[in-house]
Amino acid sequence: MALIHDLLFQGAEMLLVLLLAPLLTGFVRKVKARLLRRQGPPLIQPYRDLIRLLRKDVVLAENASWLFRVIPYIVFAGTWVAASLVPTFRSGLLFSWSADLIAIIALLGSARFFLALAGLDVGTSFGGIGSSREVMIASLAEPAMLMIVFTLALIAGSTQLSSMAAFMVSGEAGLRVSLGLALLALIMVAIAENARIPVDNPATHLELTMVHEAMVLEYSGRHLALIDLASELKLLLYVSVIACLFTPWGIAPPSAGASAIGIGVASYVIKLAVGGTLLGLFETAIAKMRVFRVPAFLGVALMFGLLGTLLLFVSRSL
Amino acid sequence: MHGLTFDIAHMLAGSLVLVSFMQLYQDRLYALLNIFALHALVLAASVGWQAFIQDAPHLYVTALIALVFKAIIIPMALHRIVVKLGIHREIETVVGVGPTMLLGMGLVALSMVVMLRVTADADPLAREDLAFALAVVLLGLLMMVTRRNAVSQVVGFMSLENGLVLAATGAKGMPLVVEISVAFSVLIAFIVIGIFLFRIRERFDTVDVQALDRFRGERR
Amino acid sequence: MMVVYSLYGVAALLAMAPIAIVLGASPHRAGVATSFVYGGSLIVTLTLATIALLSLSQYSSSVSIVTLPIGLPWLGAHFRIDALAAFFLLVVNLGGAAASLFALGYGQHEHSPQRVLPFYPVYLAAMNLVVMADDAFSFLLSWEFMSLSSWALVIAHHRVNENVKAGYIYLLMAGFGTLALLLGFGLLAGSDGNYAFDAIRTSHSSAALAALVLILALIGAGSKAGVVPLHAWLPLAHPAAPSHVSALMSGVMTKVAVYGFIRIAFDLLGTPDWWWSMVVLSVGGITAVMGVLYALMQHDLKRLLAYHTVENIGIIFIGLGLSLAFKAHGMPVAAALALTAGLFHVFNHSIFKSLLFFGAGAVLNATGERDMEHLGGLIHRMPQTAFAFLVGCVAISALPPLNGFVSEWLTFQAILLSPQLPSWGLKFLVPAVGGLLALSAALAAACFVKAFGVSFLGRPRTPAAAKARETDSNSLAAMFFLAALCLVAGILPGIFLDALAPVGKALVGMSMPHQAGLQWLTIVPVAESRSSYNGLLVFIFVVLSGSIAAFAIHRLASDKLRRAPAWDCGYPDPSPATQYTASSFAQPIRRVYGTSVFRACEIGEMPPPGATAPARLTVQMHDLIWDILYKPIAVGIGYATEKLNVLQFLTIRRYLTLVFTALVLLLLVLAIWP
Amino acid sequence: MIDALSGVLIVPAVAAALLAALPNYRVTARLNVLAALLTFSTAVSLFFVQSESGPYLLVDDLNKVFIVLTTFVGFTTSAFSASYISHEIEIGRLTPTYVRFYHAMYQVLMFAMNLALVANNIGLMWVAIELATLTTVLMVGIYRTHEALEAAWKYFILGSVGIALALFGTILVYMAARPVIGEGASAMVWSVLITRAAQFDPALLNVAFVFLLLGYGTKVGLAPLHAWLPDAHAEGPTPISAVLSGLLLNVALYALLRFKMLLALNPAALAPGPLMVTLGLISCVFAAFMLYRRRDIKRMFAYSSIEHMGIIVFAFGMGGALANFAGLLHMTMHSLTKSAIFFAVGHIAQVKGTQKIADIGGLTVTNPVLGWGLVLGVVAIAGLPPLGIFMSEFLVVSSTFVREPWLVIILVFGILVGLGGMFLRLNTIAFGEPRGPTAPAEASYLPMFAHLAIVATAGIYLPPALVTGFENVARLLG
Repeated sequence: MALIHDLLFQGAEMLLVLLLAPLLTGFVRKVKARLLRRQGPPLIQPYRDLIRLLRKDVVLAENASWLFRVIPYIVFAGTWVAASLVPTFRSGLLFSWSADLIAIIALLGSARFFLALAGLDVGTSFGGIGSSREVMIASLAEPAMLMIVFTLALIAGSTQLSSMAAFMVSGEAGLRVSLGLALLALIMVAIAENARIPVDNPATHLELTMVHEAMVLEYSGRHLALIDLASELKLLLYVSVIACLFTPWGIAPPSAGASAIGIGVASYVIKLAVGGTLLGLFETAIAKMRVFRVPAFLGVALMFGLLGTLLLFVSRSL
Repeated sequence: MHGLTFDIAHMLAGSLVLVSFMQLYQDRLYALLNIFALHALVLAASVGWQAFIQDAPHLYVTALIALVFKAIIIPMALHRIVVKLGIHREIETVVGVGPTMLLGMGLVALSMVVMLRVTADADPLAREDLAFALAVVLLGLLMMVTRRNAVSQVVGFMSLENGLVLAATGAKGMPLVVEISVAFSVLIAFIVIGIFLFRIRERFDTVDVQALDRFRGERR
Repeated sequence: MMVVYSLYGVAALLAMAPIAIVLGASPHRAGVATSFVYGGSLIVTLTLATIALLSLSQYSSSVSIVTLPIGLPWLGAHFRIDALAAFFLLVVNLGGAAASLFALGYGQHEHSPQRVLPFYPVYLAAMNLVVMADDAFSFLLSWEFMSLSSWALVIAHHRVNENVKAGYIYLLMAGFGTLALLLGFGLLAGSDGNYAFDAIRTSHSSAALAALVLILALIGAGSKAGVVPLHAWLPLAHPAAPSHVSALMSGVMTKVAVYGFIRIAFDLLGTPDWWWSMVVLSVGGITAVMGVLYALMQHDLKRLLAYHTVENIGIIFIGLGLSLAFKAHGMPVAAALALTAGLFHVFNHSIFKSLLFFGAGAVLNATGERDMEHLGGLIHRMPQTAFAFLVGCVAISALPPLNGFVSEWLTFQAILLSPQLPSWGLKFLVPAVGGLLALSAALAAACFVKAFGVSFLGRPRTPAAAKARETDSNSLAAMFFLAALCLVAGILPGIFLDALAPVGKALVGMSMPHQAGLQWLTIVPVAESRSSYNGLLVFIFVVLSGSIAAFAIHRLASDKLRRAPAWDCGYPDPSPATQYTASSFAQPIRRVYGTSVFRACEIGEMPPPGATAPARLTVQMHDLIWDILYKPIAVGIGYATEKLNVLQFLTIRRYLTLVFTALVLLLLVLAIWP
Repeated sequence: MIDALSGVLIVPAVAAALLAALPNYRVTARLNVLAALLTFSTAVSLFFVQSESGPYLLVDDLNKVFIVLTTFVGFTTSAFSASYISHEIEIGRLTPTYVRFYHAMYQVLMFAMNLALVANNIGLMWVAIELATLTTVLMVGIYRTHEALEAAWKYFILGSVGIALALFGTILVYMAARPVIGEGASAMVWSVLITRAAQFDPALLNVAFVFLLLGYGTKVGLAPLHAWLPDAHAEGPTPISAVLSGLLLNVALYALLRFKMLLALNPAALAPGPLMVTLGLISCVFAAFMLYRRRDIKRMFAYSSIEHMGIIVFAFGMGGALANFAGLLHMTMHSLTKSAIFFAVGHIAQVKGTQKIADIGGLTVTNPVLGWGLVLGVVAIAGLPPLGIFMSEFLVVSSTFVREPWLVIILVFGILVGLGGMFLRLNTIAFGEPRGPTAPAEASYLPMFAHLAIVATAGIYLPPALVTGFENVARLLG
């Protein structure tokens, strides 16, 4: 009985993130458009795009291999699973202990690995540009992320998102420099990982600047749809990770009634909205940087992470 | 009586060292050969004296060998070689005569110091003799390494060997002395013949320097 | 009893060598010899592996010991199988079996088999002996013998000058390492020479001595394992050998070296002061990052793999260093976790590195090319090899749900326990090392995107690559066997961790919590509230959601598909030359890291406008470690020989002067002697 | 009476006379082998037939080992020399007359060395060693080429000086012994000296040892007294190179060890160890460096002999049961291995018609047996397992490191450098593209592989009898 109950919640979680992901993207676009005094596409535009893409048939490059056709599913599945492992409105999900934060990041890593391979499969120069830049960025973003995980894990004494959230909400953590640094670094990493301005511009096809788009240049139809959905899920994932770690309030405990869960969902949606708004603001506020400035940008994130870890020992010797 | 025998033996041995110095001093080949003959002569005398005081008749043989072979035959042979091979009459030295003498002094002092550490109860005669013998040996070596002519090097070797004989005879009742001196005479004969065969005009050096440069696979 | 059986196996391997010589003598029987040797070694290694597995499982009952009347007189040759030895025997013989199976097919293409066949079984035997040896003499004898036989295999293709050179450097470094170990054992055994490991265990060495021995062991075993900066020989020697031997050297022999280090540092030695673990830790971290950076700069497939061996050795040593640190501070649980992580990575790396080298070997066979710049598009020509190689790439890049991730994840968990360490140096060092570990993992992923993408994906860059043919069934069998192992070890790590428990108990007096009982086969290093990972669930989860999505889309939405020329932003590019090459792929990373680490600089020559000359971009890189450490030694020795060589050309008089001087000096010594 | 002891002297002496008389070189070659075999069997019988030592001849554990080793290598070398010399005659490098002379001299050399080993009288020993020197001088010069004569000449001069120094040392020992033992021959007899050594005058003994060390050290080939050795090895006929490296060096070393024992028994005298250790280290490191720029294959292995003599002298200088054992083992293994290497090299030089390393290449392709034989030999001499020298080097280094860390590190450095130099040349000789004529060799591989087989076996198994023998000797050496 309890198992079915848990399974139910797990399923609900998966569906929720799947449904909310395009919405978040649409929302961010809307915010940006509004800030630019434009009408902007309607909120549900991403859904429409996805459905349209799914209906189209796939145009495949002549020498694309079987791997090229499998990758979209791998990427989508990996990202989806990762996203659904993050506690959003209710902690202590059924499978949440099957992968801790490190594993979630690694899952995203595998998704990226295959996506980069896809960029190389057709054998075009643009694909190469995209993949090589992507892995370069990742090679800096992942250590930074790990450092952040260290900081948080050392504070919370765990890498398990649910227990970390529980610890945070308990308020034992208090207000700390390390936490602030970690938050900063995490935001920077999130921006880089989701190919947002200033690291990358999801809306451009100007070959010299694009990274993510260059990799998926050869994709079309349902494949493209899956990959877009995957990237939308990724954005959602990062926002909800930040939310669950730094604003853990409102997340319903495992033994919670319907009301608590309602509160949980509501608060989660609000958090997403706030996150999206801030992201939109940020993106409109600054300009994209040259590709080879990115290492500096991420290096700062890495430094923040490391600094946070070391400051812990100073602030309180664990 | 004992004092006198001691003094004579001592005197003879000392004069051998002196003669070695005279050898170091020479810069003409013929003179050197003559001095060497003198060296051998003194050796013969001291060996004979030892034979007398130890009344060891076999030592007279050694003395005789020294006298005939070293004092007469070898110098004459070398003389002929010098003439036949037309070797320069003056001795090329690596180190000048003066420094060589100083080195020689040092060596003598060294041999004294080394030998005087020998506890005195080993009888003084042997001890003094040994000191002189060591000095002669070292001076002979010094001569070999500071003279360039093959002939003078042979002379050096021979005076070294004279030192050995002196030591051997000084060692009271030592067996095999005669055999040893014979063996050495053979050795020296070999060397002299070798010089003659290989036409070593000036120095041992020439042989292998040329060989190195011309023949060996070890060219630099 | 087990050890006796194993020794029989070793004897069988050794006996194969002369038969191989006899058979291989006549060229027309080379085929027979090949299948005989590799078939035989396959059988024997499988047997040995099962023996090892048995003794690992029933370890708690007994340690099996035997003493043979050979080796040093008055000592005899001691052999012993305990948990640690059993585990490494398993690794060795598993790798050996896989290599033999692969070689059953691959070896048929060998053009000078008589230079490979006799040494191959001997090499396997030597590695087994190292692991079983229980006294200093047998250990070092087998150790150096292992180097020697592998040297013979490295120079099997001796007409290629590079191979002989590689073999030369390899042999020198091996001799260096062995002598370092010899000195270490000299310290342990003392001047009265009790070389038996039991005697050494019982005689408790002082902390200072222990530290010195630890450093010597790190140098000796590290130089064989390929620890930076002693790695110089490894990327030269491993690729030079035939591919199945490369797999053995990279996948197995480096592990034997790790075994040597563990045996000395954890078993024979009293615990040294905590700060020696810092040396091991920092060496491990530096090795990991340097190795992968070197690898990124390569475009020779086998050399790239060899450099990745260096990286993974670094990761293993990080685990071992952590374990030493925890052990020194009396934290057995954490020490057990770190040690288990390191050992599990030993196992994993031996699996996927062998797999990758097999893949490289298959490619080499099919195309005759090791240079990735001449490959490409092989996934169409040899799909099965490509698939197996891909599995290896994912595994070595430490990506879930395969095994590479699990061991690195465990290492991270161990690192997260570091704040409990009392000593400040470690407090600060360990997180930094963790950063290095993360960096190396990310870079490894990048490197294998390059390796797989450039050589298997895209379009063929040379006719050789275009005409490649799928390799034979034996080789494929070997590769798929290892790939399956990668998956199993990835999704069911609990089994392996439990199997490793006795080792931890034996070496640090504690073992990780029992994993088998947990629901859904999760693994929990310390406590569930802290961290847990369930590869099986993640795997099922991903597969399910992926296939559900595929099913749903194909059913509800379109499943139509058209082939068309590549789009590529509308640029038509007929020539495969316009693809990204390995070096151009690595260019961003080279810009980021290479400028500082390798003094890499790019020189672009642009022809003046209108000129028809092509524009050129040349990249210059310096191997600083080689320049700083090895070149001076070579130059110094050259100088010394130059100067001393004069003594061959003196004149007799000068030689006499030497004698004279010696005499006078000695007499002076006498004169001034008190 | 003729017991085994005098047998090892009489057989070669008689054989020498016969060989000098007989004209036909095929017969003499066989006779030579036969005589050597006979000598060897007599020597072996020493272990079973108990023969007591008299005033002139001595037998104890120490020289038993040396005698058996000497006669064995002498036997195998004679077998090798049979095939070698026949080839030399075919190509006309030697005339039958010279071969006759050669064989006679060979037996004289055997006689001299055996005499040096069994002599109970230090004067007699000295005479024997001088005799051995003179015979080898003659044999080194036997080719009558300019290089050969020059090498012989150099050997002769340096050797004579060495001998002279040794003699002076011997006299000094007598002087030291006389006050204690009394005048006459008994003051030169080992078995007597060894019993009374404690009362000798220490200062005299010190001076004596210095001269003996330099005198016999010249024969051992210790740097800086080594100058004669490389050329003598390189220019003489290869069997003689084998005998020189394998035996004569050992005989000189044996003399040195005897006197070391004498000094060791006298507490007041200076310890002989440090001097020997110093010379050993110098030789080892120096020779290791000299290996690099060699262009003549035989000269290179001659330098490796210097290196190994250095290691051996180092081991004996360090002293102690383990180190002495290791020194003996190393000496035995080195004799066998080095002579095996020279067997291989001799045939290689005959096949390729040159000794220049630059003109020899890819042997494992053209002459696999010779090539791999050489590789095996070099592997052995470089101290790689599973061959004998590995065991001895293991024992030397590991047993002395605790006592003298820095010295041992120097030694290890020398060994490593030597390894490098050795294999640097081996790579071009044995591997790579073939160079030089590729005719198959008509050679007798038996002696070479016999030696290597023994060395290989000894690397992993030493028969207990041998071990006990060595242990007794090690105890004798203190």
